[in-house]
Amino acid sequence: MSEEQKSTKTRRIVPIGPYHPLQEEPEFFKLIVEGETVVDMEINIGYNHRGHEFISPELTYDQIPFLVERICGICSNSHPLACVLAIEDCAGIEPPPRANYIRSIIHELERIHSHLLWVGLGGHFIGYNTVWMWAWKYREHVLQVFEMITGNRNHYAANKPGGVRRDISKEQVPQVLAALDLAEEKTKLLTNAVLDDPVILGRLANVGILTKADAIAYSTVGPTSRGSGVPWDVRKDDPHAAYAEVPWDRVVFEEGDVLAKAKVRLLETFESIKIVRGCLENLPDGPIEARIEEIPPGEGIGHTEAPRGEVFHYIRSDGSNRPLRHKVRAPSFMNIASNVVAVRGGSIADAALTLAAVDPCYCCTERMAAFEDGRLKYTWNDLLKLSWQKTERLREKLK
Amino acid sequence: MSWSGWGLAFNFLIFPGFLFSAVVGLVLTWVDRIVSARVQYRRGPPVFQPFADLFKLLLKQTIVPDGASKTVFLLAPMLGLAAMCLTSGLLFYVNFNPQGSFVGDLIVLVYLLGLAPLALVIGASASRNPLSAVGASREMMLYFGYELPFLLALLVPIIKSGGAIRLGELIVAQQAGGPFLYSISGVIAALIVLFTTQAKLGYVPFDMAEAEQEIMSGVFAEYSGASLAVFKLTKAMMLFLLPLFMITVFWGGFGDWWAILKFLLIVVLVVLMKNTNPRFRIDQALRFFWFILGVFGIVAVVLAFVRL
Amino acid sequence: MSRLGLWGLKKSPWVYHVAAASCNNCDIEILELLTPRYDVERFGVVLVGSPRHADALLVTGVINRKSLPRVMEVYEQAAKPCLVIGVGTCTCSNHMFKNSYNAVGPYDKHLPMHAFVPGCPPKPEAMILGVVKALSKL
Amino acid sequence: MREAEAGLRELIPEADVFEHNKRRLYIRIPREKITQAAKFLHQERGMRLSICTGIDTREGFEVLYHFSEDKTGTMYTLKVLAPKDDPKIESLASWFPSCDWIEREMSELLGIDFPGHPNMRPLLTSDTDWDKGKYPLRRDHERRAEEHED
Repeated sequence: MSEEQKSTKTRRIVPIGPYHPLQEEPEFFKLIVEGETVVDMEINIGYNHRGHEFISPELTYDQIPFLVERICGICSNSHPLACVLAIEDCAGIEPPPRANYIRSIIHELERIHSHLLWVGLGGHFIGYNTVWMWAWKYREHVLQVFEMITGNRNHYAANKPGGVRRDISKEQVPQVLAALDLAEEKTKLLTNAVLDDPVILGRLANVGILTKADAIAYSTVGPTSRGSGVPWDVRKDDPHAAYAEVPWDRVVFEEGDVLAKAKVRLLETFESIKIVRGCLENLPDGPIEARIEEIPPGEGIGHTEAPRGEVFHYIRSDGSNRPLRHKVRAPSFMNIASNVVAVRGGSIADAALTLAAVDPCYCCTERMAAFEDGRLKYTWNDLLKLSWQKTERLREKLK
Repeated sequence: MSWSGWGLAFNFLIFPGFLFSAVVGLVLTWVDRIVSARVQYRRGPPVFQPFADLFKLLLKQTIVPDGASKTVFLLAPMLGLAAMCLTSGLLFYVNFNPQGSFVGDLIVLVYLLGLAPLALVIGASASRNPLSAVGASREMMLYFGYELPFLLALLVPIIKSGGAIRLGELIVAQQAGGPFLYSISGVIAALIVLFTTQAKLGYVPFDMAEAEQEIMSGVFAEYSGASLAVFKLTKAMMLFLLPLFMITVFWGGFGDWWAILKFLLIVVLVVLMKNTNPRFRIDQALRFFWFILGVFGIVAVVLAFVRL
Repeated sequence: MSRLGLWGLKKSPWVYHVAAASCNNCDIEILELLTPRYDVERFGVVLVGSPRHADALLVTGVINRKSLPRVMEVYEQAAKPCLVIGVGTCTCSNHMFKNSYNAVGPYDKHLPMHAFVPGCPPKPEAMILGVVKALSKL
Repeated sequence: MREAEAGLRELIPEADVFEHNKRRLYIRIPREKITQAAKFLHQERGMRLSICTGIDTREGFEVLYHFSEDKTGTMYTLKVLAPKDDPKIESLASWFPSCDWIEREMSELLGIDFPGHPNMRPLLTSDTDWDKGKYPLRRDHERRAEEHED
């Protein structure tokens, strides 16, 4: 069968998305395949375009961190951090040291949770649901730390121009450390389990290779480029927050395949744990925010290393309390484009894995309201009738 | 039991055919889910869960996608189900009545077990969905992959029983001389059949035909409502029948109560294998079946000839 | 007979997850529901890979011009009856994107919604409550 | 003075360098020189393109090419101005794939034309009922904020 398909060379299009279980977000990849081999790919994005850069100039500098936080729910500290760094760069102020340390702590905790999340999803993508469940179980420890120190499991709202919004109290420090110990132990277990499994290695090694030259040409960032031997890491290159003051190392692998990216992420988790420990141990006393009187006309650039790579924010100010222009660049914008070269020549199964390997992030409280209140009960037939009616109307609309 | 008239209808539809194997199969899918859940630190669903799934699916709307050929699309699931009912009837009949089996029923059984993946391929191809087409081609390739070692492994009991292709004779031979499993060739052959069972069931690591994350449930992508329910039921029955087949051929049939324990052991083994492996790529799976299991199959056959 | 189906639907709602211009957070929290801490498989909830198998669509995010036709297509493809549950504040009110040129929500303008779960993101417990409340109306 | 800065000054004498602080450099260059400057920064100095920003200003459309020199952690920003009546800037995408998407995005959201782009389709808004000829990031785009009461 496979020989026959190869000989006829019929090209088919296999769509991945816009709604596809591979991705949590809508995105459309058109794989052009011969048999099972992918020969080319088209990427169609924009299902997630919400117009942040359009809304941002309508908001004040104090409001913008909340907006950019909602670019992405996984790296929901990276965008506000880069944004406030840009604002501080524009205004020329330095946050107090304690604020810097707290920023680093939250940023690295986020990296731990994000990398564990990716490992879990990576397991899910290759059909290994046990890895998914285990990784996410251990990730819960980090989310609980977040809930304790910032008040929310996601969307921490930690940063503000000039400092941070919430302090970490003395009582919380040992609790965070305890959670970290637990997370480290379990992550070690997971790392060994994942990297020693021959079948996993068989699936990941030599798959979706992104060469160093391509990584540079496409300007990929973060683990995607560090897995291809390009050592760019904004935390080391352009140190901000407290990254210059605690010891940690870059993680770089040369192979460029999916396995290298997975290794980068798993080992970075331990580096992050190291950073958080270092920061908590040396946490300086003092205020947590610097007062900003005004933002002078000018421009500012802030960038930071999100779990997926460099987040870049550019602010142009005209001296008022709203920016004139606010440019946001999420890491996946660069990384996803590089998929086109990485998937060529692989099979469909590999393509799915390769697309997932860059940890794509395309976008980069509790009350309950029942839709119609009262004691209205639907019967099975009512439900069917209602659904069918609505479907008919939709069909009319779609035509 | 008899092979005629109402008795035959009863055998086919109620016991041990459709109804009985369906109920047991559904309970087994619950076992599958609860064991998976426990491996993953979860609680898992209640025992009635598969039945709730089934009733819901049966009563939901069944959509025939635009451009699909309606008859083939809707009849394909029935083909697999009918094959499984027959398999069930045949297996139970020969186990309780070893003298009554007919010549070549082993071969009939092999083909009946092959009908279920064939039904999937037919149905998926009829649905005109590109992802289903990929799933169908994978299922077909996988079928060609595992059928070779499967047949080689089945040669082992045939050789050991002195050339019998009647299931009844195999059972009688095992009752007389001990199960075929308790020998080197038997163990190798049984392991091959275990892997094949995994592939026939479409469980990880051989679930590439319905890879949810790659090709959106692949072969099942366009099925909904009752026809999906029939497919799920077929899979559930296979989860019941394939270990049963294995016991019949290798582990002395199920004449005694130990069979239940053996049976559960095989099911749990299959489920554990499912939960501790990632999915193979289709070419890796083919290589595994042909070049590793195929070689082992030949070794087992040779060993069986020298009575090891 | 239909009561049996209704019982089945209540006991085994298979969900399909539709993200339309969301920030990923609700989506991740939906997946979180399946993992050991919350484990909604206890209640028979399973995440399925094809909209044809879905009994409930969990929609997240502000809907935008490009994703709107796709979301409606997904709803049309789903086998009926199919509940639609909006997760997150974005689905109820467009959240902070109401001034955007690309947001065309909220969802109830376009789809028959059965429940909304507000929150940014709602806690997993709230999502479970949302699905339960939507089902209890059946 | 930084090596890259000196090289750039030598290559483009009319470059106007503004040092915001020691890690942020803004260099205004004429529109025609962008390919030359970008090639120098990327191919000779090994810099990575972070992103391009398009801004609608009073003088015209300003496009900023943010290059990051990761060895020193310095951001070099090339500034190019295109007048409003002729919003055209030479495309870099043919030799520099990083520019592909961002140029497409700028052309659809800001209406700047990039002649020489190999694949100038809309990036975010293809196959939608997008209002052609309306560019949301221009200053004259209508804002919905006034329609609503906050």
